[in-house]
Amino acid sequence: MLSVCAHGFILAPIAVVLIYNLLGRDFARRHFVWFAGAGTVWQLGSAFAAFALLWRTGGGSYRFSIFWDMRAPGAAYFELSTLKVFLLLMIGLVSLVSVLVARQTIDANRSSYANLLMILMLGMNGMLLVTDLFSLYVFMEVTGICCFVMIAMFRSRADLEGAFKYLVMSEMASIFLLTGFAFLFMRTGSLRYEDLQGLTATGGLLEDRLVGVAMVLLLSGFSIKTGAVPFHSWLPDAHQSADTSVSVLLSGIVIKIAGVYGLMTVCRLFEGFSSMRTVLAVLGAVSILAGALLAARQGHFKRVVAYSSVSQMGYILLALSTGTTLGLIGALAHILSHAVFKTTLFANAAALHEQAGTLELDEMGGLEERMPKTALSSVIAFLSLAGIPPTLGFWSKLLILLALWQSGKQGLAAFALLASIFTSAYMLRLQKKAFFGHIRDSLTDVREATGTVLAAELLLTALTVLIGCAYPFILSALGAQGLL
Amino acid sequence: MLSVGYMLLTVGVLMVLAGCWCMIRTLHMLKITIGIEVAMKGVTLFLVLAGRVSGQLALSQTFILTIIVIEVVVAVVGTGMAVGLFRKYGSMSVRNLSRLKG
Amino acid sequence: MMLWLFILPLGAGCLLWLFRRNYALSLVLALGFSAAHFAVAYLLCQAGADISYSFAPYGFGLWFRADAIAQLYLLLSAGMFILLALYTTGFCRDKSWGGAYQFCLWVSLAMLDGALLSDHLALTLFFWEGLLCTLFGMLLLRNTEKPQTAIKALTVAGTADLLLMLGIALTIHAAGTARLSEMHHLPISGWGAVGCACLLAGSLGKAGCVPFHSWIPDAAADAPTPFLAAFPGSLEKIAGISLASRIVTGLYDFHHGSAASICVMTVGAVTLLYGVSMALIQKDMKRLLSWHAISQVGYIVLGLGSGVAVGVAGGVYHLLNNVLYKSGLFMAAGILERQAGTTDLHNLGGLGRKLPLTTVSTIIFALSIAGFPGTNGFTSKELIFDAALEIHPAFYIAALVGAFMTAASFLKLTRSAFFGKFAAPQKDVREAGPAALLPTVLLAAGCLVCAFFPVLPLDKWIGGAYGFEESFAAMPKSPVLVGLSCGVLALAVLDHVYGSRKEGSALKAADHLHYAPGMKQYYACAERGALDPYRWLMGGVDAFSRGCAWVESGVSWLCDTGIPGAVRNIGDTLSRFNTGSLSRYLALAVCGLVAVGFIFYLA
Amino acid sequence: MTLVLIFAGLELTFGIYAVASKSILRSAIGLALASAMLSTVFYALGAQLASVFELSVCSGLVTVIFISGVSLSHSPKLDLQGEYRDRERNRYLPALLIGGGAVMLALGFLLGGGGLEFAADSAQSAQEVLWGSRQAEVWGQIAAILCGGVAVTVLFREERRDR
Repeated sequence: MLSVCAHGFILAPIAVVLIYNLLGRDFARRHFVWFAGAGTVWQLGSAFAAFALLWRTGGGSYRFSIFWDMRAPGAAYFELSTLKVFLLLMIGLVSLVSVLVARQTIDANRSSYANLLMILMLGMNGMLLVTDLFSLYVFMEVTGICCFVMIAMFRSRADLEGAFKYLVMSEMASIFLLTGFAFLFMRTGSLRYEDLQGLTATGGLLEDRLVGVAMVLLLSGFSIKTGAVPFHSWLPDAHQSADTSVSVLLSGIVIKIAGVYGLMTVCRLFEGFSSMRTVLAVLGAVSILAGALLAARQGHFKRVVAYSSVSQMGYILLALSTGTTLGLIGALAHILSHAVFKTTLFANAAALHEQAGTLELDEMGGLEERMPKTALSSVIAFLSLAGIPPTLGFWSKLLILLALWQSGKQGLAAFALLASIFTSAYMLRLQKKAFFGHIRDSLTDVREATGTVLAAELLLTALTVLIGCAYPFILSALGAQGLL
Repeated sequence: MLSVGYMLLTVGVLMVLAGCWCMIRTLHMLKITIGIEVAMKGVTLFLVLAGRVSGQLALSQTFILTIIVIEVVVAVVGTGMAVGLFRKYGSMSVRNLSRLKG
Repeated sequence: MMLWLFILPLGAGCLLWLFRRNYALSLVLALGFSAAHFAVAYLLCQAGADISYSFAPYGFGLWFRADAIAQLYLLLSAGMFILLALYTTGFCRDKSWGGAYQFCLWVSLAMLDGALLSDHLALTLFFWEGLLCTLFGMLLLRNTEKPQTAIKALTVAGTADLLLMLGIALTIHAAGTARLSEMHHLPISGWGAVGCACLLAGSLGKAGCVPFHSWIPDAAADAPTPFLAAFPGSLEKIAGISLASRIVTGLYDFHHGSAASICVMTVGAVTLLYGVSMALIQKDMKRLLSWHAISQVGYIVLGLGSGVAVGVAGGVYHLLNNVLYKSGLFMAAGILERQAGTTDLHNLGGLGRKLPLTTVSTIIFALSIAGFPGTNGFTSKELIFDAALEIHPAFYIAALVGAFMTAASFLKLTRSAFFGKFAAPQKDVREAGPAALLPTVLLAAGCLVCAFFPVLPLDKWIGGAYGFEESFAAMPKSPVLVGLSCGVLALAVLDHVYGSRKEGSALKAADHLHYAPGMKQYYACAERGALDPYRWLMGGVDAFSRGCAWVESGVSWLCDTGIPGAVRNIGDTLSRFNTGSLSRYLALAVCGLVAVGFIFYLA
Repeated sequence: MTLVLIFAGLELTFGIYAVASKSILRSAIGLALASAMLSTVFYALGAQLASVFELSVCSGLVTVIFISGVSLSHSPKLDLQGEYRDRERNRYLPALLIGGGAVMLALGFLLGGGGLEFAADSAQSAQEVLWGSRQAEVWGQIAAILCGGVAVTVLFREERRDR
């Protein structure tokens, strides 16, 4: 059972792509939702199953390989663990939402969307499953390229611009990372996680200096992918220009898998470098502040939400900077809540774009009476983002603050708490400009979102509230596992 | 006297510097892509050097093969975007890319 | 039985408020209840020299104790109150605020009883604050839309009460108990000294001593005359002086010649001189009397502060006399106000024939307050002079100057109001009704009784209450002092004659003093309010509130403009930096790399 | 080993030529030549397989891609336009490179020759490693190639008239 699920993470997307491209062109165009949906639902279901199975066995890990013998010396293999399966679940969830949104927003390039979505999922699954830094890089590059193409494929000026900027920044990240890997490789002769663990720079030799340089390069490279300030510049451009269904993917999951998971891996492998955590704390704090400040003055709905992603990534980096189990759990919890509320907001953006025809905040206003359900879901996402109980966001922020406090970083905890005010400020501005106030004359015949976009909004809103209410049970379950 | 390995390292660093310079300073989009490739040349040099230094040349060769594949794909995508933007603006200048800002 | 002292006034207040429309009934009620109250007080005094009543269920205690001093003041206030009630009822007839005023007055009586009888300092404080509330209420009654006077009174008297509160707290701290009956001659040192000072300031401030005097002249302009007769005239003084005399005689170790004594006497002298000098130039009867009410407190304080038996006896006797004649004067002023329509001395004159009884009473009061030999005021003043001289000649001279000015101003008052020509609008002035006249006449009679039989009040009551062995009724002993006093009085008469000749009218008899060099500047200063501590206080409060407003506006600017502006500006700057230029993005990333390197190697 | 250094130097030279050249076409050719020199370095260092791929794919295919990109956008003559201001914007490139090289060399001398001695190679061949134990890379390459295919179809397609 577990092996089926595990193999499926790699093979299922490839299978979907192959089958999909064998079919007739028009048929494929018309039914792209079903194929993409099947892939994402499979991912979701198998991730659930794998999570349940792994949880029952007590949070162990499961190693497997496809067609190769993993017992050969130095062989790379795939590995499933609870953490990875949790992130796989996130991938499935966000991809499903993206498909639901795409059904209504995408007209041209439908088949390309389906193909690229599957390859993107494959890339992210691969990033999570591999146990070798170089393989991680390869799958990260696949993820990146899929994103560039997905942003660029509509070929409007803004699309191409955002995609090109993303591409160049991302390649810079690749250069940093590969250089870092090469320097590590000089010292260890291997990039497998198990060979790298416990590595420290003892000082003296050039190789050891190179290891330090490699750490800096790895941190910077993954920070570019995460979109932490000052590496964030590409992120709002890419998010704003992309089609909303792609923005959902980018903000909801790609920056977390390609960036945050990479940082998580680096932190886990090189625990000996304590200054790495200082770097993460500084980057996180700067990101929180600068992201919020920038978000507060943007005029485009998606750009506000994109800068808010920068800010929220800062919280996750702060959580990682603690280096404790609680911090890790806080980061994962915030990844979940961020995935949920950020996809909600992008689904709202899709609904607004579809119904009102604009995403410029100055051209919106008073849409609450025309689109009550969208407004409601947006407000709940805002509450979650601002960390108001009992929504998801409250619990994850609480966990992060607790982790910071427990690891002796009281100042940072206070800072994170205060920065929440900024979060509320820019989100309030967004809500006010888009949904409240007097309705504009040009918007009087706007109607409520329909179909799958509405379904996605409602699903995510329900998740925000329901998981938020169920959080005490989740925490007690984690406590029973001895993780808190 | 410097070792050969260190000289190669220096060459690689200079390649990466030149590539990054090209990415940052050049206005021509295709040339930015070429800059990426130049920097990647430096990185591959690092990798083969690392393979020689650590005695894992075979492993580093597999890495290089994979990187070459990815390099090609990146070059294709970059060129495609540059061409797409040229069709929009009639120019390859990266200065046109200022619709998204703020 | 002690409870009746509270039940009766409270009940009377309610009933009078209920039947405020029925004049006859309220007259009967007022007389009946005040007489009953007096009877209860009298019975209480007869029952024993020292009875106490405590009521302490659940740890919450009410301790009352009627010792000799309390009995003295209780009887005095109860007796006085009969006349006040009668006068008030007459005055309040057909007034819209009459019912509420009566209620407040009677509640004040209950409060005063409590303040006199309570044996627990916290309880004292409660009754004093209650007195303050009713005072505020009464001042507010007629001036609801112009409450400045009431607020001034509340502020000034409230400050005094605040000091009293502090003093009580410190005294309790110093004594280790809150029961008055358990405190004996606490040492004036350390916290005890501060406590004593605060307590004295509070109690004397209640009586109207400088610097807590300034509401009284204002109240004279705004408040109804019965209020003046009742509060600055008698009840407040009784309350304040009773506590002050307790402090001086038993509570603290207050002996003559000590620093505390000198301080208190200085305050008394200043009060005396300031009050009387201000009274000298007043041209309105009520204002003039109110300034005298302040200056007479100065005499009392001078006497009490000396700490010698003769001074205390003189002070308390002067209080008794003062209650008699000052209330009487206020009542007479009320009669003038009611019958002649004004108390402005410019518009009065020649009323002696129209209002014979009032005139006679006023003359008796005036002689008494001026201390002409043979009056009760003369006796008490001589005692105080004696005590002042015993401490320091300066105090004696101050007292003499006060006597001179008092005599001068009362000569002016009586001559310009009751003698001379009729002022135009007073053709058909008639004598007041019995409700107003009777108390006045009775007070005048009281003055005469005290003048002729000083032994009874002075030796029997006061000496008995305070336990003085020697007899003071045989005073004056020193013919030199008497001669000096008489000389001063003669000087005042001469001065008056000179002044009225010079200026051409009795009213302007004091003007040559008013415009004398030195005095002129002093009076100008006073007119501007520069000597009014309330103004200083309000100035300070104003500055404080302006400072607060400044801070507050700064804070709100910070919250409304500063922080959002800073945030917006930072956001704008960051945002302007992001020009969409790819080179800039990449350069920023490289800078980020360098920064990360720095942090990594520095950390 | 001297040969290695000579070819590495040539690689650097061509790389800098690719960066500094005013013409995009010459840049592409410079990149191809740098690639070819790199493959020679690989060969000299004993990485024959990588050398072959580098020569065929990087100096062949990538150059073809760039040149087709150039031809799809405009004629080479247009490159001479001053729009891109290459000379002006590359003014400080030599300074950067000389500075970077000097720092690296100084560091190397400070660290006593710099270390980085070549170790004895393990007996495995590249094929064995790639097909024997690096499955993840193979799956990754498959994904990347799929992605590249989709990218080509999407990005190089002629624009439809109706858009």
